[in-house]
Amino acid sequence: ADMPAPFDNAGDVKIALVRYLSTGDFFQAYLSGVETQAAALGVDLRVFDSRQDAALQSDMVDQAIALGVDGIVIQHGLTESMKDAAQRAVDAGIKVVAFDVNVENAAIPQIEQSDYLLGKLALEQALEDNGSTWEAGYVYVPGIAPLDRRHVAWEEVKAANPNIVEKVVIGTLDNPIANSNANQARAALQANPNINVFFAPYDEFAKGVKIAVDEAGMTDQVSIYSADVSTADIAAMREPGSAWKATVATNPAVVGEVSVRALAMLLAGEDPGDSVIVPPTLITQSFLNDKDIKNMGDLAANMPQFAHADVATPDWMPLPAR
Amino acid sequence: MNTIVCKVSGLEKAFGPNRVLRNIDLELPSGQVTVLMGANGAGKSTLVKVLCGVHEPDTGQITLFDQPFTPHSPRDAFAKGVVTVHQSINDGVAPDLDVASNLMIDRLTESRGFFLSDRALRREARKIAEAMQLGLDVRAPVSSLGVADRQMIAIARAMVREPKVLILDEPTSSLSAAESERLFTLIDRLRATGVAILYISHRRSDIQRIADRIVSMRDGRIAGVFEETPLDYEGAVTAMLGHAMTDVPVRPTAPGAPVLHIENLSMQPGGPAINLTAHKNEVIAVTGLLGSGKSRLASILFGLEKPAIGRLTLNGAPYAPANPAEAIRAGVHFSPKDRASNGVVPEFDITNNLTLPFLKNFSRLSMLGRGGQRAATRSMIETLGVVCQGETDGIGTLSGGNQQKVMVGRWLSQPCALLVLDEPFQGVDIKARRDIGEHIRQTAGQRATIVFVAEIDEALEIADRIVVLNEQALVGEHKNENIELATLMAQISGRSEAILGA
Amino acid sequence: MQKNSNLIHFAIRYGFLLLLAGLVLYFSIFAPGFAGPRSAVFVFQSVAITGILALGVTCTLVVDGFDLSIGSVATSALMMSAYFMVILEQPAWVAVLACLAMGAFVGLVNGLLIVKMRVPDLLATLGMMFLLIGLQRIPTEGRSISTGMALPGGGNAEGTFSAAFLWLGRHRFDFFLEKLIPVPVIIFVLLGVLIWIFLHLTRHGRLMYAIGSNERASELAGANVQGYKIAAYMISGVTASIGGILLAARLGRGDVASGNNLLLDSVAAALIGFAVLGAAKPNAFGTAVGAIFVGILLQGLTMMNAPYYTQDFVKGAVLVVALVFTFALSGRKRGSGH
Amino acid sequence: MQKNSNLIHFAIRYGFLLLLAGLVLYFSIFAPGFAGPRSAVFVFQSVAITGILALGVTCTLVVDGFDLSIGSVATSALMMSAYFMVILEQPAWVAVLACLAMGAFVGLVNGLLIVKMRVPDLLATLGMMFLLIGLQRIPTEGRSISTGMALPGGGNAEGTFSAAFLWLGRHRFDFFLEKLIPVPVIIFVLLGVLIWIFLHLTRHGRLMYAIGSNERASELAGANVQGYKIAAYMISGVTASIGGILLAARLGRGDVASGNNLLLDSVAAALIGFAVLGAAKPNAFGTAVGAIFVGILLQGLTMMNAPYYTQDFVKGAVLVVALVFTFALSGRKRGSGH
Ligand SMILES: Nc1ncnc2c1ncn2[C@@H]1O[C@H](COP(=O)(O)OP(=O)(O)OP(=O)(O)O)[C@@H](O)[C@H]1O
Ligand SMILES: Nc1ncnc2c1ncn2[C@@H]1O[C@H](COP(=O)(O)OP(=O)(O)OP(=O)(O)O)[C@@H](O)[C@H]1O
Ligand SMILES: [Mg+2]
Ligand SMILES: [Mg+2]
Repeated sequence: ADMPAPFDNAGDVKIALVRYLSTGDFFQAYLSGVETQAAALGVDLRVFDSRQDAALQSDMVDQAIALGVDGIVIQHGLTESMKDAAQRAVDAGIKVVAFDVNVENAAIPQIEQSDYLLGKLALEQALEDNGSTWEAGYVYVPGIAPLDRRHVAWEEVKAANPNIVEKVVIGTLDNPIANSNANQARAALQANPNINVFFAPYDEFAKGVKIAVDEAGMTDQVSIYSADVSTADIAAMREPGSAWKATVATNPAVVGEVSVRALAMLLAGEDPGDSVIVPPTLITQSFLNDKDIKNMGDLAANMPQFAHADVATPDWMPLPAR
Repeated sequence: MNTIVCKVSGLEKAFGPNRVLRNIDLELPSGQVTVLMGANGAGKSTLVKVLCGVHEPDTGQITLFDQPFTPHSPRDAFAKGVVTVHQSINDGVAPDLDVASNLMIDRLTESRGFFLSDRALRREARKIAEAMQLGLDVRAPVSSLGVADRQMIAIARAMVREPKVLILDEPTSSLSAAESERLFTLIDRLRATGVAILYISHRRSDIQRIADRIVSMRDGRIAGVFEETPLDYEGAVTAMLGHAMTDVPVRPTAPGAPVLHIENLSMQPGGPAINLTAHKNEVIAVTGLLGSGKSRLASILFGLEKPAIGRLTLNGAPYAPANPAEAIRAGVHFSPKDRASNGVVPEFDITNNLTLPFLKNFSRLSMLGRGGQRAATRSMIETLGVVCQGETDGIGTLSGGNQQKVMVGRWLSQPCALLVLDEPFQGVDIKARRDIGEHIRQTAGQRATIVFVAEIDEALEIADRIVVLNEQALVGEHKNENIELATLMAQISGRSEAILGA
Repeated sequence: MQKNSNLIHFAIRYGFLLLLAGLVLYFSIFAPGFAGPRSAVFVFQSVAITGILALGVTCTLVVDGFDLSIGSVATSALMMSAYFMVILEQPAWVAVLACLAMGAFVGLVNGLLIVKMRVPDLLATLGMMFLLIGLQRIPTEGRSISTGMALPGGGNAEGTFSAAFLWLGRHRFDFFLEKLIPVPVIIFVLLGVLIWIFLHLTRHGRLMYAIGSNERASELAGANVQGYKIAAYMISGVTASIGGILLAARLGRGDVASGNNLLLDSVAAALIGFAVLGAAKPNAFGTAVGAIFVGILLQGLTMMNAPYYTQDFVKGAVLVVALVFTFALSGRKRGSGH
Repeated sequence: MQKNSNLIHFAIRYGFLLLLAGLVLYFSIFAPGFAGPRSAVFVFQSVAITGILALGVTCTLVVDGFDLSIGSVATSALMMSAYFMVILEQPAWVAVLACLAMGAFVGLVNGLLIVKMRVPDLLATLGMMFLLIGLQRIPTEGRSISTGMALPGGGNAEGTFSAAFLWLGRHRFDFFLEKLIPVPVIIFVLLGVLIWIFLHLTRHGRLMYAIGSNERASELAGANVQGYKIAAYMISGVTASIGGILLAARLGRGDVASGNNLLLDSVAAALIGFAVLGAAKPNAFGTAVGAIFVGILLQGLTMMNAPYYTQDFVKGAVLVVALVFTFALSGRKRGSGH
């Protein structure tokens, strides 16, 4: 009631979420964040799923334009394919925000979860736990944008610490990802029995490495550092003697909420800033154990900085129930 | 004097250690039908395949109008005017296409044009069909046609090509008398235009009707050339077998207890009713024109089709099999015609092909006993004289006639109550036909036997009783003693309705 | 009885098209924004690339073959065109020609493997698929290609996707409405018509059907069986590379992850095509309709806000139902005599 | 001449196994840690699940069918077992039985579609694949299943993967060395032997080969063609669900995944099996060897630190070369009569 236009009539506001990636827990949680924030605002949300078809994704922006939406959240995608589509939306007078894809457009704020920081924080924890001399295993699949950005942090840390020896690089996105990476990691450990740190900056990778470490009986020797978190990951990190020491994550649901909030600010004529960064949080095994955290709910309850981000929260903005 | 169109000299061909063609010399004069005779596995089809570019010879020369002729593919041979109708019907037609396209396939391969007008195609095809008296709807898919029609399509296509050399490998083996006669008339026409024709057949009636000269083959060699009129058929047979054949007339035996009753059976709604009883120790031959319903009746006996009305009793119990498995369980064995589609399992060896329906008998707790299978196969190979290297040969390496022997042997290998054979002698040589016939007669005491044959000779050679079908009606029955051939022929062709009552 | 069989005949012939019409009607009523020329163009646009690949698959299906490598040919063309323009700094036409040549070459190799080496089709093209998946990533060590990317040898890639190339994927022709019909849709329709004409109106097409129905008989009738089979795989390779080029032009970058679903979706389209007009065999018109069918379904579901996982389910369900319908009713089997 | 043909015969029969031996030798020398019992067991472990699926595919290939749905059956079993234990809080044996029943049921439906409704095999199983990919995500709205997860209806899932269930994926039996052989490997080997016996030593297997070679002839020889075909798809469904169960037990959670790679890898294994011992047809021993071959290759390459994209390439190259070798040399075609 005391919201600025157009939210004084929120039921008539239509926004669209145009997704590039959808399969997996992260994306599901992101969607739920978008949905809850949209519900809190009372706007009409439509979801377009391109299922990793970049060309289709840009069509979907056009579809959204044709549908006459007021705002669009672009979730992931390729710069090259989304740039023009985003511009078309802007030209049509539609407000647009983009999550985790740079559409090179000054009118479009970037929502970011800072993949670089995700990698960086995890590696800093690894340095703290293990000193600066290790034999490292690394999981990396080039060409995947967030992994490429996390890779930058790895390159930096390697350059700064010459005593970190990168023994192996593995990585595959073959389905099921955890299982395929477990097979590769197992072979890598067999060939390099002295590895003591594994950097797996994606939780599916970490899960696979953990299976391999367990199977190789090297649980006591190897420490795993990763990015992202889910209920299943929490359980895996908390298994007795688990090699998975820490992960760094933003709460995907929070990122989803922030995306919608930034869009709402644009619609209300406010400026959320060129880039809206949702800071990541370090989650260590000992923290999970100390607080007896069993799932994402517990984690949020025990870690306010994880549960909410006070980003893009003007006074009038209705927030989902905290 | 006729010019020699095609000349083969010193031709050799071996498949691994098996020397199939040995030093073959052969001449095909224009305007003459050269009949090639030879026992199953003698190498006839192999020779044909060399001539038409399917196989390359190991050594030897072929000339066509005195020019060296070395076809590397059927296409090559075609282009030079050597046209072949192959023994296997399945090598003749593309079942998913319509009749018109099938009649025109070879024209399509060599026409210059890019586009194809279905209307023109059909017009041409209709012309061919008319010229060959096919009487088929050219739009019908070939998959809906029976073997005989398929065979006629393949033949028709070859004959209208104005070939220089026409090769027909057992073209009549799935045709009935009427179609055969039609074919012969056409061959006469081609002969008159100077085409050199190589004709392969095991049927005496064909050969006597059509041959200008006979070439006999034995074990991959030319065993004799007979050109003087009247042609010495007996001599040719002797040359191809290596010994003389004597006719052993059938002596009908006394029928035993009835095994199968066919009561008031109509194949189609409103069709004529058939009544027939088959007895133990009796061989019945059912004969009739193409499409007279022989295969249909056989299918009904084996549970492949349902009769419109009527009932069957087998050894006193009602018999209405729902599928072949039930029929076999009830003791009915059935060897279908068209072995390539319906009989041969191409990836199996002789042993597994022969024992296929009776694997249960060779297994304990489902585990197969290979030894038993092989022993049974060896004895059947022996009995029927299958020409092969051993019982583990792949079935595909056997000649057509020998494959047929395996197919028949399959159903003779185990005792049964009723044995049904549909065209069991398709592509089988004279000697082997005798051998198989004799074996069937010898073992007939334990069961009733019904043989469906289009050839009257074959019926006369094997049956105690001959039954004639015409348009799905039973129009005549004869004990195989002093049969009046004229009456029989009349009944078969349905020319005299009056005979029905007799 | 007669009437009944007429009805069945009608159902077989037009059932699928009726289903399609019903679907369109349903979505037009219940999915806001579904009806309309722009929406129709979206449908075509979203299936254009899959459809183009499916047309190629159809050609291999006609000669009783199967091409599992199309998806990887398309992504190879995608990477290759990007490589030519961005890293080798070649003009668009060189990139396009190189990709087409690559597609034809891969088809040729597939064909030779199958025809000369007698490797079964599924096997040969599966091997080719793995080969290409690996191969296309080697030049860039698995990275996506975009202007300014760091080169393995040091330095940055200076080339760009030329405007002419991007035009292929992005330009829209005016047609009643302004900027309505995108180039890929036109190419899809053109290729569809071309391949339809080729398969159904030329003697070559007829011979290919003959080969698919009975290879041996066709060979003995003088058909150049090996040539036609190789040609079918080459057509399939070229259409797949056209698909890849269009994908590259739409994306504007050589993205290694794109094109994952191309294979299965285009196979689905070609197979659904069996059901169209009761053909019960591969055919170009059916394939195009099959592709559009899937496009309409997904578009409609998206507009009705169905979550992504229900789309697969519905796609599968409709596929199965449509096909049961056609095949159970028509009851055709591969021919066998009586 | 004679000698030459003996040599070729030898090459066809043992060429592939020799290649395998050569590969093992090569890796033993050049890949540190490759040789040794643990490493060998690990190869088995890495291919156990694909191998189990491939054995099922082999059965459908034998009856001249094809099952594209196995990957999705496996991932459905993965999700289903997790759903039963974590959300429905059922004991392990209930979850296992439910998955096996699901696999058998899917196989039954595939079989009925193909046999009764006459839908072509590729089509029927492709439809089933899409159906299952969608279906398995509906209960959890696309989320992975793990203990403590938030339920759509509110509250948290309280069930756990029981120790007995995890044992299936993780326990290792002592065998000379302590904790050497994992359960999945034993199941793989057992299933391999079972299916080998079934296909090659029993009359049922023989009849299935007959059906695959000439369906109509087999029917006329009294074989229950429909029954055997359905059985083949049911075997394939059950083995795929076993694969999925083992996957769940190894991962310890219900992971949403498409299963496409499982499908392709197991098809590759089954097809490579054609080349083993010069069989040139689907066979259980070959399939198992094919799976192990791929495992050794990937293991060795990983140990030599080859990047992931070279692995696909090498996999494809070896596949193609091995098969060209077999098929070109043996020159077998599908039998042609005279
Ligand atoms: N492809 C092949 N591989 C191995 N052996 C073969 C092959 N084709 C034919 N043979 C062998 O060559 C011999 C001659 O076969 P061919 O088919 O020429 O006989 P035929 O005279 O036509 O007999 P039929 O009258 O039964 O048709 C047979 O022993 C057969 O087993
Ligand atoms: N499955 C079928 N569907 C429709 N008509 C059929 C079928 N089988 C046979 N017919 C028709 O029934 C009639 C009898 O055919 P059948 O094949 O039994 O004749 P036949 O005497 O055995 O001839 P052939 O010498 O070809 O074996 C023919 O007109 C045939 O077209
Ligand atoms: Mg022959
Ligand atoms: Mg008939």
